[in-house]
Amino acid sequence: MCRRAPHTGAVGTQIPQCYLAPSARSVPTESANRWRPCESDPHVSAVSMSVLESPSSALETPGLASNSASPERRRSPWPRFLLGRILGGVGAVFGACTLVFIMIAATGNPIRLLLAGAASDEEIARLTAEHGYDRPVLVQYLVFLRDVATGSFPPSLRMGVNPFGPVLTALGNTLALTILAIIIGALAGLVIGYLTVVLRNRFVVNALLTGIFALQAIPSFFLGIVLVLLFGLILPIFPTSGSGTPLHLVLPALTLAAVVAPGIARVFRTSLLETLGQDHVLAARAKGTPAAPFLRRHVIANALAPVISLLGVQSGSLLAGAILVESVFAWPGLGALTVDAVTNQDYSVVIAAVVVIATTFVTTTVLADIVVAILNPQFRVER
Amino acid sequence: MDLILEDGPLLRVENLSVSFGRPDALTPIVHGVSFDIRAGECFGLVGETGSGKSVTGLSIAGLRSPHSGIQTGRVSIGSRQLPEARDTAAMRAWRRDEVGVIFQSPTTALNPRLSVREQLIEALPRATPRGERTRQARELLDRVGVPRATERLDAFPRELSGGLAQRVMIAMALARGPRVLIADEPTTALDVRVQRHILDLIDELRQDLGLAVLLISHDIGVVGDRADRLGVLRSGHLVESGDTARILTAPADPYTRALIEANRVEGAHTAAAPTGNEPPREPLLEVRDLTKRFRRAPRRGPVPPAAVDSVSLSIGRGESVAIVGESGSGKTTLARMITGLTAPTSGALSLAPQLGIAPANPRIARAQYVFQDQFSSLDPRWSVAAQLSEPLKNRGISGDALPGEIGRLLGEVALDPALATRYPAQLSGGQRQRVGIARALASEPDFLVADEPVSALDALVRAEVVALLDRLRRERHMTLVLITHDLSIVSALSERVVVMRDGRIVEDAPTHTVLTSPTHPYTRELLEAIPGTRIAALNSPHPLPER
Amino acid sequence: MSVGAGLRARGRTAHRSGTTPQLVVGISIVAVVVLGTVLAPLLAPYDPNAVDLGSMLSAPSIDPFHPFGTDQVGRDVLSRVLYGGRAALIVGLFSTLIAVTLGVLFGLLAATGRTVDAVIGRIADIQLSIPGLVLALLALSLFGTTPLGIIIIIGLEWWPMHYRVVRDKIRELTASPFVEASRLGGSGRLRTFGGHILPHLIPVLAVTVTFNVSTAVLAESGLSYLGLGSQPPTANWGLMIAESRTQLGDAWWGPVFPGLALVVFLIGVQMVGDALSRRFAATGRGGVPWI
Amino acid sequence: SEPASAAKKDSIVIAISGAFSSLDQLDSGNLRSDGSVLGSIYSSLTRLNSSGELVGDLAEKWVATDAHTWTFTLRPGVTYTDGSALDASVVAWNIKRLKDHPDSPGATAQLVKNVAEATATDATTVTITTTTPDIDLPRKVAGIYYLQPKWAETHNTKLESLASGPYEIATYEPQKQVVLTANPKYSGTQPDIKKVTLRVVSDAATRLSGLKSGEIDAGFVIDPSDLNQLKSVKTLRTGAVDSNRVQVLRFNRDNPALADKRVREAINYAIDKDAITKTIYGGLVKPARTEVLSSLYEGYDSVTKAWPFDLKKAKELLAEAGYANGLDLELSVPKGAYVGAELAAPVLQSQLAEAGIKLTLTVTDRQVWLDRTFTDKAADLTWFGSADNSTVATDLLTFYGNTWSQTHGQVPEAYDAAVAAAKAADTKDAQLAQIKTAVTTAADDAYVVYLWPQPQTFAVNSSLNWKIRGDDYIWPAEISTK
Ligand SMILES: Nc1ncnc2c1ncn2[C@@H]1O[C@H](COP(=O)(O)OP(=O)(O)OP(=O)(O)O)[C@@H](O)[C@H]1O
Ligand SMILES: Nc1ncnc2c1ncn2[C@@H]1O[C@H](COP(=O)(O)OP(=O)(O)OP(=O)(O)O)[C@@H](O)[C@H]1O
Ligand SMILES: [Mg+2]
Ligand SMILES: [Mg+2]
Repeated sequence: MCRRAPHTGAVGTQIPQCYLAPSARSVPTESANRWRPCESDPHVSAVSMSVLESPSSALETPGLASNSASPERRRSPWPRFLLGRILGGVGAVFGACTLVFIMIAATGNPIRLLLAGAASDEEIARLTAEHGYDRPVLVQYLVFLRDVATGSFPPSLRMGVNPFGPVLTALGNTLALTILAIIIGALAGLVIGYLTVVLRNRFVVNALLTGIFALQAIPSFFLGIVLVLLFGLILPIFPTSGSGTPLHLVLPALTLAAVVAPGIARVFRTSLLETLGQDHVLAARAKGTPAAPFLRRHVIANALAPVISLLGVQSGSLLAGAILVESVFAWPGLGALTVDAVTNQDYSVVIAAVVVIATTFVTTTVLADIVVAILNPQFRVER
Repeated sequence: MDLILEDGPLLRVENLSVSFGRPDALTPIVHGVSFDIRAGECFGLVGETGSGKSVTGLSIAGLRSPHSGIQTGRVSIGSRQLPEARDTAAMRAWRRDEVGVIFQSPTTALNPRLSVREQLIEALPRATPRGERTRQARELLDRVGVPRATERLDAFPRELSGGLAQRVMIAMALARGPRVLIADEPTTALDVRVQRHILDLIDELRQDLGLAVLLISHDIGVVGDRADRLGVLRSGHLVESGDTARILTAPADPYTRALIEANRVEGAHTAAAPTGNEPPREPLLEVRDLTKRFRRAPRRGPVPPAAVDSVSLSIGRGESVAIVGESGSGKTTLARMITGLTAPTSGALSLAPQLGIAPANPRIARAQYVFQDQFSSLDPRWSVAAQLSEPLKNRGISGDALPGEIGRLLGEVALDPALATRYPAQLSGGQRQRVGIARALASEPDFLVADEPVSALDALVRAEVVALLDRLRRERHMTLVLITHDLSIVSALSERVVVMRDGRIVEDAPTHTVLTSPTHPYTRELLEAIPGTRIAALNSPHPLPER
Repeated sequence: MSVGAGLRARGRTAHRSGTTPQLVVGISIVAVVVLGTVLAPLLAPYDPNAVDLGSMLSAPSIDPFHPFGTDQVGRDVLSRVLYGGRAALIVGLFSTLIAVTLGVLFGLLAATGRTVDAVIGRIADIQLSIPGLVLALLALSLFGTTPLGIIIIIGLEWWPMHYRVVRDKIRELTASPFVEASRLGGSGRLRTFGGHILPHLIPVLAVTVTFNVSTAVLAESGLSYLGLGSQPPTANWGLMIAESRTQLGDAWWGPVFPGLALVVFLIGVQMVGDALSRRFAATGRGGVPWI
Repeated sequence: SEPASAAKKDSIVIAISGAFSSLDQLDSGNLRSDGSVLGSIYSSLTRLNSSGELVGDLAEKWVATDAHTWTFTLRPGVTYTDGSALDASVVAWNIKRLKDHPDSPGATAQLVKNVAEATATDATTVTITTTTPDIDLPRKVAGIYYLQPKWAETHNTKLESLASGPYEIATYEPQKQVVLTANPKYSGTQPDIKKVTLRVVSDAATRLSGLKSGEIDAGFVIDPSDLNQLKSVKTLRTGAVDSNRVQVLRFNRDNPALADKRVREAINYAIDKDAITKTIYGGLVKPARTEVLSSLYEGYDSVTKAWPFDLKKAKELLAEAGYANGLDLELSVPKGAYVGAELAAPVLQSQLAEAGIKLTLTVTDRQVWLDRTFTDKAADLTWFGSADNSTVATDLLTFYGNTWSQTHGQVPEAYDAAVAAAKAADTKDAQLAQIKTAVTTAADDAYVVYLWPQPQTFAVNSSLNWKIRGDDYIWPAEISTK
């Protein structure tokens, strides 16, 4: 989802930047390797691949333009903002669900699969009619909608239960994995991004930047099997499959974290550089603020917003990445469930999974927006 | 606190040199600059962009990174020496206790994430209890003239207007009671009226607190008005320094002279007092009850008032009209409606048809527009020749005639024809602005609307562009509508001044009348705010109202 | 103009020279991989599918000539790696083409009016809310795995990116003074569009396109890894990794060489994209055009 | 990790390659996953022990009272974990339940097709009557499990269970794992292993690394080349036993080329099975004889030799049939279903190429492959390795007859007739004779491409005493520790 960068008030270039949702690898758009007033060399050497993508914060903040000097008159922008976001999200989820339903309905008749080979054609026809798979897609869809509206989501063909139960259980596993991956990945990304900015040793910085670059190019499934080899067999520290103990989470989470970290590192680095180039940082320095609060309050906190937005939009790609990673590590998550349901054509499970995935994705994006908005002082009007 | 002798210098800068880059590839930026400032004195530092003014100022404030090259020379305040860059604790103490710094753009110099209270408190001594610090912060805001200080403490930078933000910035600079105040272009980003208030505030603080003020600006008009003494910086060398009045009247260095000359803009009307018996002009443009109301941006704020509100105006053929007014008063919107770039919400606008030369292409507007921003008004992917040939081709000129015509146009705006092959990025600001004008001329317009054509340019370049406009106007008998806030330009170029406020015309009279005896109080206030009084007073034939 | 902006602009100009080596290295890497793949019939020492039960899982060696070793049924890994990029590159190229075409088309449409924009925006939101891999999984297992299907499904995933970029750029440009000046100078809509808007889309698209190529290649190998892409015995990087992944601890050459080919290619593409984005950032405020 | 054999194990992890689908035999399909759980938590009348012999479970003895009737005498005192008794009425109720759901997707419906009625004569006697004589019935009922009727009416039988077998379910997470714990109320001998985790690990590489690191104590369906890697792991015992699945390629005789017997024979001749079994299968198996029955079936060994490899003859036959200039065929192979199939398929491809047959491979997900076998779009050749629930030869042979929906095109009527006669035979000898007729008919007709029996590859912790079964069931009750 693309959001305009907020106007920082600077008259400098404000190139609209774009973040692309379903990617762990955020798009390198126009970079901002800015001049830094307090750094010896603004450009890391040519070979260093230092450019990192656009950080400029991706948020659309309500009420941003109201530069009225009298804050007390302003109404809180929250309700509108939230309502808009939530409605949009619900719309997207509904659309996704519709799309998937039509795709499934267009292809065929799941009854065939449910019956063992011996079923006669009449039997198939009878059951097909019984389940309503012979009606036009549109009718099937309307019936489906009615069922959903009346609270009777079609049960899983295989499990005979409302598919949301198993799907939500799997979601729990996937969330455990992705959240841990995000924490590890984000922390690693932040630390690496930070180090590439503050370290003075060019060699180390270039090595870090190259590392980020390479990590970004390694497919997660490949990294996964390499990690299994390294930490499961050569240095048998962690279990390589299944779930149960917290240790089981380590390798899959690391693999998935590797999907998160490079993007975060790049965005944070660029954002830090940009922040460091801003006048207010110089102003804070001019106040003689001690190093620690200076960095925390004026540099890092200010540079975080684009990172959080990125995390929000990355969640979609993380769910996708999780499919591959879950398959490598036998992690019983949503990915495995979806793949399974798709191959079994257990359509109500598939739809439930898509609804849950889309909802999760939309929710995290909205959450990220909200967090960014909270970080944004404009939202603190109402105290 | 050491004792400051009444006339002994407080800030001493001796032989300050700064170079940037890695040790093996140093680029010298400031070369052996020396000057001093007494307590209560204002020292102005002027020079074209990139001359090293900011670097000098930041070096004195101890704000240069120790990693980005080297700095030699001696800087002291009273008996205290600017510490070694690597001695971070001492350096921090220096920044904290000795100097206050004000930056150019108040909105970006405040951390957008923190409230005014938090930012002010941070500048106050940490040992003081928080409640006490809040009280002090409020007092500081009061001191710098922020109304409703208690409320404003909880405001965020974006809720503040530019002027208020700059006051907060000043309050922050004053928090620790510094003895030296470095103001690096403190008003460049502000509206003229606000600019004046801020400069007044700095003056007042300087006198009340006995601050030594280093006022940095590229605008000799601003500095000339305020500084007791002046230093002129060129390519990192202090080419001249001394008493302001002396330098303004008798500059020793040719560069200084050029800077001052540039401020005294000459034009056809500079000398021409109205005789009162000019022949009535045929009206070229007739505007009646023109109104523009912008749609409210989605999700944002209340419906704004009309940007241009029932404006009626008549401009005669060959006339030269200046539109002045504070920021947001609707000047640009009016100009854009005149040229057809913006559609009016209501009202009538007519361009006398019989007078214009019927253009070959009906789409070509007879009113051309010169954009304020020379950066974005030229397509960066097109060479100068291509930019100019587009309107020419639209006029039906093509093939062999094209290069000649391009050469002629470039000649007309006094550009080397060799520039035709260059791209905008390879041109200086002044050159770009001239290409913009040439492009407007290529359409053979009946009249030209120039929207602050020089406000972003250096003084020297500004003078050249103004001279060019004036020449074109005279030679081509072109009607000129000029939007500006620069008084000297107004007096040099225009016969008539239209003053706008909140989308309405509050005054419309001959230049001489407006400049000497404005009828509307707003006009008067506006005129007073415009900097360069001192230079103007020294040079202008129109006696300006003394303050 | 803020104090720093001028300096920054100047600072950026200084960087411009710095981007070239990266671009050159990136393009070289991509070129080597592409050439290797295209010229595979000439370069490969063996038929990629030639089974040799006599030399199964033999380690990399020069004599017999198997520099990358052989796989579980004795096929030459080098030959398979050379051929193995085909699907990835073809899918990368064509799905990007689809995505760009759709994205640009929708971007242009969206620039024409608010309603159209809103509708397309909603569609993009829906598209974005289903992770591409989930959609691909579903579509491919529902409609079967055909190369065209893979291209289409991967192509569909990324159009919103191009769409947003194009739309934003067009909006930005239409409001920009030089476009207004062009109109004032008497140029018609089409001329202004062709002359002043289209050329500016190219650099932005160059960046999104390189990005798209790398994600599409990644997606193709991911699908092949999951068994939804190329079918055995086709040589295909993702599939080769999948087929030999159990051998990683033993006959490591099976999965490692196709993996390396994939990683190297992706690094190359990313370097190009990165260098381009830097380059265009440098030209952001009116640098000299070079595309 | 430390050698697991050091300590006596009472908790093990077994890797299963596919997810579980249901705890109700009406819906459960996969023998290895679902069948293993069902067999551990529920009781059946009879059972095949690890040597393939039919033994009693609930039933103490069973006799054929007449050609259409079997009487089973139950062990008394068998209860469910809630204390309720598993008696004859429960058995009868369950068989009726299966009969009432003839369309159920599970394979069990097939088993009771021939059953007319089951009645509980008294608490320990069940009489089952069949529509036609059925000497295989005691074997068939080995695959039928018995639910507690009252409980079944009020619970979701797909996800919940009430155990009567050696184990009960501690947790059931179909996508992830099933944890079995010893059932303290079990009426038979308590199993040695108290806790068994059947973990879904569908990725072969992950299975392998889990086995290597000791996280997993047992794994099956391991490619022979991967088995070699595991041989060096000290904590593991690896190997293969013959399985009940003979690998064949089924012809789609709707393709006119394949309706021609000469072409079918040519394909059989063109494949060098010996080379493949020696290399890809590492000598774990020998080429199959010309029959679909493996050594586990009664009726096996009725034909004694494998189809010979003779490329010249293959070419001749093809030329004779008019395909001297080549023939394009498609082979559909399921992924991860049969050991070594994906590796052997490209070899078949290159071997057939020698004979002028251009084979296109379609390796798809198991479900997709299966789906296709039922439709008209079935590939020219489909890789199969079928087995029935209870290793009953007549059931297996039915899969290859005209009545079966995976058969495309007409096969000889004589085959169907022989299979039907075998089913209805009232003595073992008569049945074996009919089976022989059917198998010979098939071989003469070059019914399928006979490849090799699938090796039941395994790698298990060497501290476990475990006789690996040739069929797919994993019954932890059969495991003990050393
Ligand atoms: N950290 C730095 N590293 C390298 N060069 C620098 C650095 N800081 C400033 N410069 C260079 O020093 C020169 C002087 O810059 P400075 O900011 O002092 O100019 P200025 O006179 O303030 O101009 P302006 O009017 O545009 O603000 C410029 O050419 C600038 O590029
Ligand atoms: N495109 C637009 N959409 C919405 N509001 C606008 C737009 N353009 C101008 N305005 C508003 O109209 C009013 C007049 O703007 P205008 O640009 O004409 O002022 P100006 O006198 O030229 O100011 P400045 O000296 O700052 O250039 C302002 O309040 C401005 O915010
Ligand atoms: Mg400066
Ligand atoms: Mg304006």
